[in-house]
Amino acid sequence: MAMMRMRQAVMKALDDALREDPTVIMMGEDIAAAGGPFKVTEGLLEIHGPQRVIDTPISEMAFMGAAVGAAVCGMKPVVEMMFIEFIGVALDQLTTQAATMRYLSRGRLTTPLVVRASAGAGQGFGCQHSQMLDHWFRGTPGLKVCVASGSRSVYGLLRSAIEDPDPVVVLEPRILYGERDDFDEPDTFRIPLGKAEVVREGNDATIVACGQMVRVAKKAAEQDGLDAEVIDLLTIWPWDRETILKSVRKTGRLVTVEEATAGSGWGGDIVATVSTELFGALKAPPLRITLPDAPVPYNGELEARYLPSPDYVAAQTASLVSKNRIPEPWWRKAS
Amino acid sequence: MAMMRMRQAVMKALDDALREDPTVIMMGEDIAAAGGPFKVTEGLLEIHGPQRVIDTPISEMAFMGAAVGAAVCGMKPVVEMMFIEFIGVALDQLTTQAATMRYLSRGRLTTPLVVRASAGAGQGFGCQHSQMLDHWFRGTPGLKVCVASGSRSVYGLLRSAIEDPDPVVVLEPRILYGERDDFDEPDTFRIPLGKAEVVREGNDATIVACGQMVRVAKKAAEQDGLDAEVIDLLTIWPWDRETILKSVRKTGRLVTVEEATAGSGWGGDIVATVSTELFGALKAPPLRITLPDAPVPYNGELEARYLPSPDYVAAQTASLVSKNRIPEPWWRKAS
Amino acid sequence: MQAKNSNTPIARREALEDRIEQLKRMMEIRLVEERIQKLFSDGYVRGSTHLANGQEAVAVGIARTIDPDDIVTCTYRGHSHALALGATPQGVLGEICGRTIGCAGGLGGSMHLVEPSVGLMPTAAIIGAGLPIACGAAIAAKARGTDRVAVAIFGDGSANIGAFHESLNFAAIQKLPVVFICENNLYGEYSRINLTTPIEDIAIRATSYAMPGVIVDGQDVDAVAAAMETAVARARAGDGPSLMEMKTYRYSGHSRSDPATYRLPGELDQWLKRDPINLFADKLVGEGSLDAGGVETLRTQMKAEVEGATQEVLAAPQPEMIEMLSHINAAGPGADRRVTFWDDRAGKR
Amino acid sequence: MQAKNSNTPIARREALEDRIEQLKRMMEIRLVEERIQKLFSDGYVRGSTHLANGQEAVAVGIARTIDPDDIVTCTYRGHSHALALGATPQGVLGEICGRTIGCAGGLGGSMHLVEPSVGLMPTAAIIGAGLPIACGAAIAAKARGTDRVAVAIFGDGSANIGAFHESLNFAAIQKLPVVFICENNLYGEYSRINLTTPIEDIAIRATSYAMPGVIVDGQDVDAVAAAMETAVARARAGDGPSLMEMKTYRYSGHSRSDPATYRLPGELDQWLKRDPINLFADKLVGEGSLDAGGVETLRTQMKAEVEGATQEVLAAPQPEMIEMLSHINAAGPGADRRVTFWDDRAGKR
Ligand SMILES: Cc1ncc(C[n+]2csc(CCOP(=O)(O)OP(=O)(O)O)c2C)c(N)n1
Ligand SMILES: Cc1ncc(C[n+]2csc(CCOP(=O)(O)OP(=O)(O)O)c2C)c(N)n1
Ligand SMILES: [Mg+2]
Ligand SMILES: [Mg+2]
Repeated sequence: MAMMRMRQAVMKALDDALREDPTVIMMGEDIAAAGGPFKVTEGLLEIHGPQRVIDTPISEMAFMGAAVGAAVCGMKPVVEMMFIEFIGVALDQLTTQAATMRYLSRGRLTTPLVVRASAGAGQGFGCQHSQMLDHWFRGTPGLKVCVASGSRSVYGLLRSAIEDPDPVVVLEPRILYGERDDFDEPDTFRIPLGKAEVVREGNDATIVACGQMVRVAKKAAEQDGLDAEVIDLLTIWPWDRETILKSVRKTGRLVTVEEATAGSGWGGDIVATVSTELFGALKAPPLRITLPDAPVPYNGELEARYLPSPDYVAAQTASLVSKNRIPEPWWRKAS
Repeated sequence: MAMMRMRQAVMKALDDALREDPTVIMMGEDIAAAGGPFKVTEGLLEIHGPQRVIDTPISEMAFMGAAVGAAVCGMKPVVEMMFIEFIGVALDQLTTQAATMRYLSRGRLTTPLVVRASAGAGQGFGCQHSQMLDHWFRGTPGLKVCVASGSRSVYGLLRSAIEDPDPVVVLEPRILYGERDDFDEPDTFRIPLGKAEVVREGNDATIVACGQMVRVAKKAAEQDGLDAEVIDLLTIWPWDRETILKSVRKTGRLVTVEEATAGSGWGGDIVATVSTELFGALKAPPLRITLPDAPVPYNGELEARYLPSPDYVAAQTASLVSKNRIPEPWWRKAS
Repeated sequence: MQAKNSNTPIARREALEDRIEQLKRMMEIRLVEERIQKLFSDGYVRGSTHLANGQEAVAVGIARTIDPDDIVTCTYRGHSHALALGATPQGVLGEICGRTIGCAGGLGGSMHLVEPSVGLMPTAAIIGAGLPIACGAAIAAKARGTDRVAVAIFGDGSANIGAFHESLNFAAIQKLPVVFICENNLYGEYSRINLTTPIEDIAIRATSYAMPGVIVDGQDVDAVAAAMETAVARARAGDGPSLMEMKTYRYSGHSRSDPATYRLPGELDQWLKRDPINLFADKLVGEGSLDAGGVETLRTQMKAEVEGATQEVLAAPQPEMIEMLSHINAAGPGADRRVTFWDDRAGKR
Repeated sequence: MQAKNSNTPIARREALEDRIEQLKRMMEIRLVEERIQKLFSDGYVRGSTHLANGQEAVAVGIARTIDPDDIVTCTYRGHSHALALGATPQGVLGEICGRTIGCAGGLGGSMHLVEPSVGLMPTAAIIGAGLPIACGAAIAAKARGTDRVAVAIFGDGSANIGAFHESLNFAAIQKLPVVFICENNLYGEYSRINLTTPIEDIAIRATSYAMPGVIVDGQDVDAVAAAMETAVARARAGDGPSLMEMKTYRYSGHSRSDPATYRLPGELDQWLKRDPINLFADKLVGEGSLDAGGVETLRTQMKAEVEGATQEVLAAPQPEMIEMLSHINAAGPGADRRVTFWDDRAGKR
């Protein structure tokens, strides 16, 4: 089986989309001549030219908004937010303009655009360059939000997102760009938006994760004594009720592993829905494993503790399975 | 008992704060000479002068960021976002700059600022001027988020927010500005941030609401045959676990009434927490009453249906209480 | 009442080639705005509404210069532009009254007029939002090999928001076919320009982006059109964007029932002396295409038409509940209604 | 190694009155940046780091002009400014290595240096963020009746973001005591300025806000200081903001191990001929305050000091776990550490 770094899978998805569909264009800071700050767009300028792979000034509002206008006028723009935090100066264009275009024109104008962004913690970029921030988008009517977990999923999600007739955000965990994964899919491979995948079968608990936490959850589930099912959420809004309910119906226990604070994470809605739909059928209360309520620290030891680790997820899950009670999070023990 | 419109209570809170604390200043568009687009700052310029009640250009980033700088340098700025949507062009300054200042300086620099904003639907302002958008802020470490429900709470929350040493967002349901409520509190009245209030006692279900939905929930609870407890959440992040858990422990049933889509509403986290903490002790699955997954419509009949009404909340709650099963939302029946 | 087929947006747009029609359109805009004010007082208009009476020459001057498949982004103060570009009084009044015959089917309201058949994007209620979107339309025009241009219309107060700066810079560096049009009516909400902006002429800001900045008499429809022609030609030729500042004035307050007590004393009177409709009517009389009686006849005719449209609107149905749930994403009904600009005249209805 | 008490930020700042100390500080900045690059290669630096070697004269020229209780906002490319303003090499290197002795206790990292005792706010990692914050500091200075000024430092690429425009306009209309300083090092990340900005001189943009726009030789520390003095005096006198454009150049790539292959051929060599440290050293030699041997002695001394600081840092502890949970809001421990600018010298430690 071929191995591919996630960086290359992003590049291949973009390249294939640019090749197959002449209306696809890309915009972002230093994505063209420089090949992107994370080298995920290397070579695309040379192949597809400056009309399609467009370097922009440092003007997130301008190019996010330009994507909206270009999308309405027949293009499929793919915008790069180098770090997802940067959309904090341009959120309006995505959530208030792009996402209402179809509604305000009753279907006559639509915005098939994609915002790709590197996101997440683990590499010491500090608290203004290490967040997921999916809660800024989740639940906006008309907008879909995905999180890639590796080479295969980033390819499948990006291709689907670019083909989708509506705006889609695809978050790419920056820490995974250099990770090599099996990749053996044809150019026609797509991951349908809105569908989750069971990436490991198990019977004692369902662990739902996305992004870099999928690896963490899988490693946790592989530990001795645990028999957990792991679901890669992939699309976090709207999320796949069917797959999750089916799994939890089987295992009777739900664990979410979220790279988010409890107040902002996607797990709230999932736990709420599962608790409601499977009321009385759960063996244990659902467990949310989240970040502490703190910004992302720079120091390496601190950041490693800040993020859920495989050992921590395994221990918390094991505790849930054995006692059917919610274990304390580490920071309550720590402080 | 004296009656006061919420508009006047906002004005009184601001006026009292400006009088009592010389470091309080206000910034916003047309808040000074014009007295504010909703007349909530009328007369403040005349009393406190243009150094303290500052009209700004249409530059949300500039004055939101200026509030951060002024707060660090010893002032207590109160910023008005005329409609909460406008922070979509300036979110960075609040969530990424203000909320990390204390952390990055380890307590040496802090940002005691308040963002007040009119928010919410019901008056035909259309889909770009009618949202709550609290999900953009909720769960940001270091930031508190409140929603006022009337004259008394807007006064109590604003006074507490302005005195708080950290950044606070106070959402003011625009539709309530003209509503007259009992108001008989001294200038020392405060509502502690992080505390909810039981506004009606009952035994069959706990209805948690905030903002304009508190009135809706109260009216629903007053309907014949219902014996529901109603909680005004007041601070939606961090929210008051104790009060809610105590009530649901008593009633055995939880209903949230949210002016938000299911994907973005505060109810997810609350339902998740309650389901976990009171696992096995609930009589019925928790019920979230939310908006449909759609932008706010302009037409009056549509907007009235879009928002949860007292009758709808009463019917859904009654159905939950009688059957201990989740009733369908109206839009699933409709479509 | 005009015959049915002359009341389509595209027919109305084409009619603007005629100077008498231009005058009639300016009268229509004025009358529609006045009618909206009354509808507002009568409780038919929800939320807020922002009139553009006094600014008619800007709207008609732009509309008569650009083509129906050039793209326009505009703001909540967009009734004038919507009508000038071709949206029908029924479509505009209907939207403002929230009826099915409204140009956004009653879902949008006064701040969100839209008419894709003549290039009008949904008007944006967020200051500055339309400028980057126009840049994007221009990118698409270039990419798709057309010579179409995008026009972004915004106010003087909006020249202080970040999106203005980013858009002008982006358009300049990319040489995009955009015309940025600032309607400088001297006020942003209740603040006179000198209170928010340290310069008098917004056009000066073009210097920061090495693009032409042109000050235009916004009360003179011919001056507006002449200036626009130069800017549009420049854009079509691939020479990049321009910033046009239209000096004009709004006769009404900012919105709803704002009495505009913040105006400088005498200012309104001064501007009324150069009323754009009177100026143009006088000119047409001077040119011999009309006599004074003819002007009054037109006014009477337009008044009847606007009143007819209003009655049509008030008799029109409210939208169905399902409408508000339908246009969220492609999964909903009606997802096949998409208008494809430029390569599909069928989309223009 | 200097005596302990001369290595406080405030003492280091005051030392800058001496011209030899200015030269030493410029050498220190250069050496610290070079040391950081090596620390990065050696794996001590996480994430990214952005060096400012070549830009030393700007940093020292600013720092020597303003007072320690003037407020400064700056960016991720802020090591030079932090050191110039008074942050110690231990504080800067310590932060970049994530140690407790770092100026942000290891919580912030290379992009978030901070030193309240000499007016340095946490440097911001979001482009444009520091400009509005400086406006706010200036508002506070005015409101609190001081004549303190705020200085916002940012790059040429940052002059294209909305916050730049909004801040300059806001400061101008409010006549705020702010000095906006654009370090034009010709590149924003990997893009040369001509690819993102249609004008050559950022200072031109001052025209849009009716404020002075001044082009300064950023390689000449005396020129920087002279220009700053005018702007600061203007601000202190209540006459409002200025935009200063410092023409300079960064010798390193944008960040981490960027080899900067995008440079124009020969450009670096041209700039190296006007190296700010050499220029100033030559000047001091010319003035007779130093001889050539003296310059080398200083360099050797600074090298030893920087290496000493580095070793101190590498021996310093990692922060405790509890640190990252402590400074979230006033409910946490240490909430009483707040520095009150201006009325409380005790806060300056
Ligand atoms: C981002 C944002 N901030 C503030 C507002 C509120 N607002 C609506 S209209 C307006 C004044 C705009 O003035 P100008 O640009 O001169 O346009 P005019 O109304 O005169 O046409 C303001 C401040 C808004 N809609 N969006
Ligand atoms: C809003 C935002 N957009 C993009 C970036 C990524 N970024 C970091 S540095 C940089 C280049 C800045 O160039 P310039 O302003 O010239 O400063 P310099 O690095 O040359 O000092 C960019 C684009 C960011 N940090 N914030
Ligand atoms: Mg105006
Ligand atoms: Mg630069």
